[in-house]
Amino acid sequence: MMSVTVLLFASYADALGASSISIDLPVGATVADVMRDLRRRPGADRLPPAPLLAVNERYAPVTCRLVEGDEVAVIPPVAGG
Amino acid sequence: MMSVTVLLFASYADALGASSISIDLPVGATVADVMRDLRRRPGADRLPPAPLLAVNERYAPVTCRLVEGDEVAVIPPVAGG
Amino acid sequence: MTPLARLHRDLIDPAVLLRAVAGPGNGAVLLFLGVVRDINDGRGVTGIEYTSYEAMAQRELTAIANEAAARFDTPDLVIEHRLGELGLQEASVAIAVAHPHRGQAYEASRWVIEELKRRVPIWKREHYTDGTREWVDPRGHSAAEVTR
Amino acid sequence: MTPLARLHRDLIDPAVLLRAVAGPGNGAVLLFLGVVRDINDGRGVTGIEYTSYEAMAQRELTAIANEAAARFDTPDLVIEHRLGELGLQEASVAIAVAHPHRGQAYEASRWVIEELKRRVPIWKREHYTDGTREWVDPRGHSAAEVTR
Repeated sequence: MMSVTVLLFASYADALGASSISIDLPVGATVADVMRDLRRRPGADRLPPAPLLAVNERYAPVTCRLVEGDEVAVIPPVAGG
Repeated sequence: MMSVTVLLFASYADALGASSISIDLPVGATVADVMRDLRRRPGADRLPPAPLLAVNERYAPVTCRLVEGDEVAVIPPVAGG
Repeated sequence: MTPLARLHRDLIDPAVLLRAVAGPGNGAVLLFLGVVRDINDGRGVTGIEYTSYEAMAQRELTAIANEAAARFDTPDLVIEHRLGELGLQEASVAIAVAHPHRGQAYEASRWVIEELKRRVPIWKREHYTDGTREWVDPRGHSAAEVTR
Repeated sequence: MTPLARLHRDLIDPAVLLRAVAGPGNGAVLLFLGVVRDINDGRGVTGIEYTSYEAMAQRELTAIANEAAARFDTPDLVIEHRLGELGLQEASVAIAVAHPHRGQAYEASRWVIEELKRRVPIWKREHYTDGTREWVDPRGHSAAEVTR
């Protein structure tokens, strides 16, 4: 098993009631596995079908393979400026 | 006869050695008549064939008819900004 | 100078940005300010709260500054973005670009603000005159609507 | 505000322009500065002297400010142009525009500077590092060359 940190922001943090969640996953898991875990949690029905994602501060596809300690961010529509 | 004032600026004032010239013309004269008069003066060979012109602070064609007291400006290539 | 990108909670001071981009070979300076306005989509706004994924936002802002410098051929470029609670008419973002020629200064400035809005992980929650607050989805609907 | 256009001999103060265009409904502010650079067409420049057909230049600047306000739908627009002797890095022209939306602020700013350069009767004489001075013809040759 390995552990990754999931970061949630803005409306997504409100939806899941948390801004950071630690998730345990089998070695070799991908971002898609993180999303499957997240979607079982209360409030996850308020996430869109395919949110933007980042791994270790870079945008990444849902197929991205993770390693122990990775930081996965689920990114709401950005609204800077 | 009527009298008009001709204004010269920048390189054109340098060319003719004056920034303001009073010219007497027959009633009904146009800007073209002003230019004919100007071209007889020393230094006028340094004016281009068809300079920009203004009458009473507005761009005007060489065919513009003049009246007593009009102010005719011969405008070098503008270089504001 | 080298291109700068800063994410911070202090008031943005345009004079600081203008000084930073000055250089003897520059003939054009362009300063863009995005400011908090009192109305959005017909609703009265009293202020905006900006939040971010700060490490990634800083990284993306820096990348945009460097990419713009290379693409538009000038090192004289500063981007600042505010975080926290902003009142009406406060600047949330400032972009200063200086360049020998104005055409590229305009293009660089416009490119930077569009890239920033496209990819920097910053979010805003508008506070409305009726006392409610909502996360803004710039794609045209409020976050509340998206998730219903 | 109503659009403003000023031709003057004082230093241009960007803060004054930014204050003038501020308004509660504006979400974007754009400030353009044209500044004296130390090199032009490969020649070292030490300063520029600006002169004008002042009454007509003021009239044209005012017309451009009003036309831009109507065309881009904002009254919050200021144009200032310096006259007299300017040192390196001093601003010869400043254009501030504020607008609810950034797209039109960029377009208005760019339109104003292009119109100004096209039609306002202002001239400049560059002073060079070799001690000479020449009236500038922006069509690409010096006035001296034109008349030869």
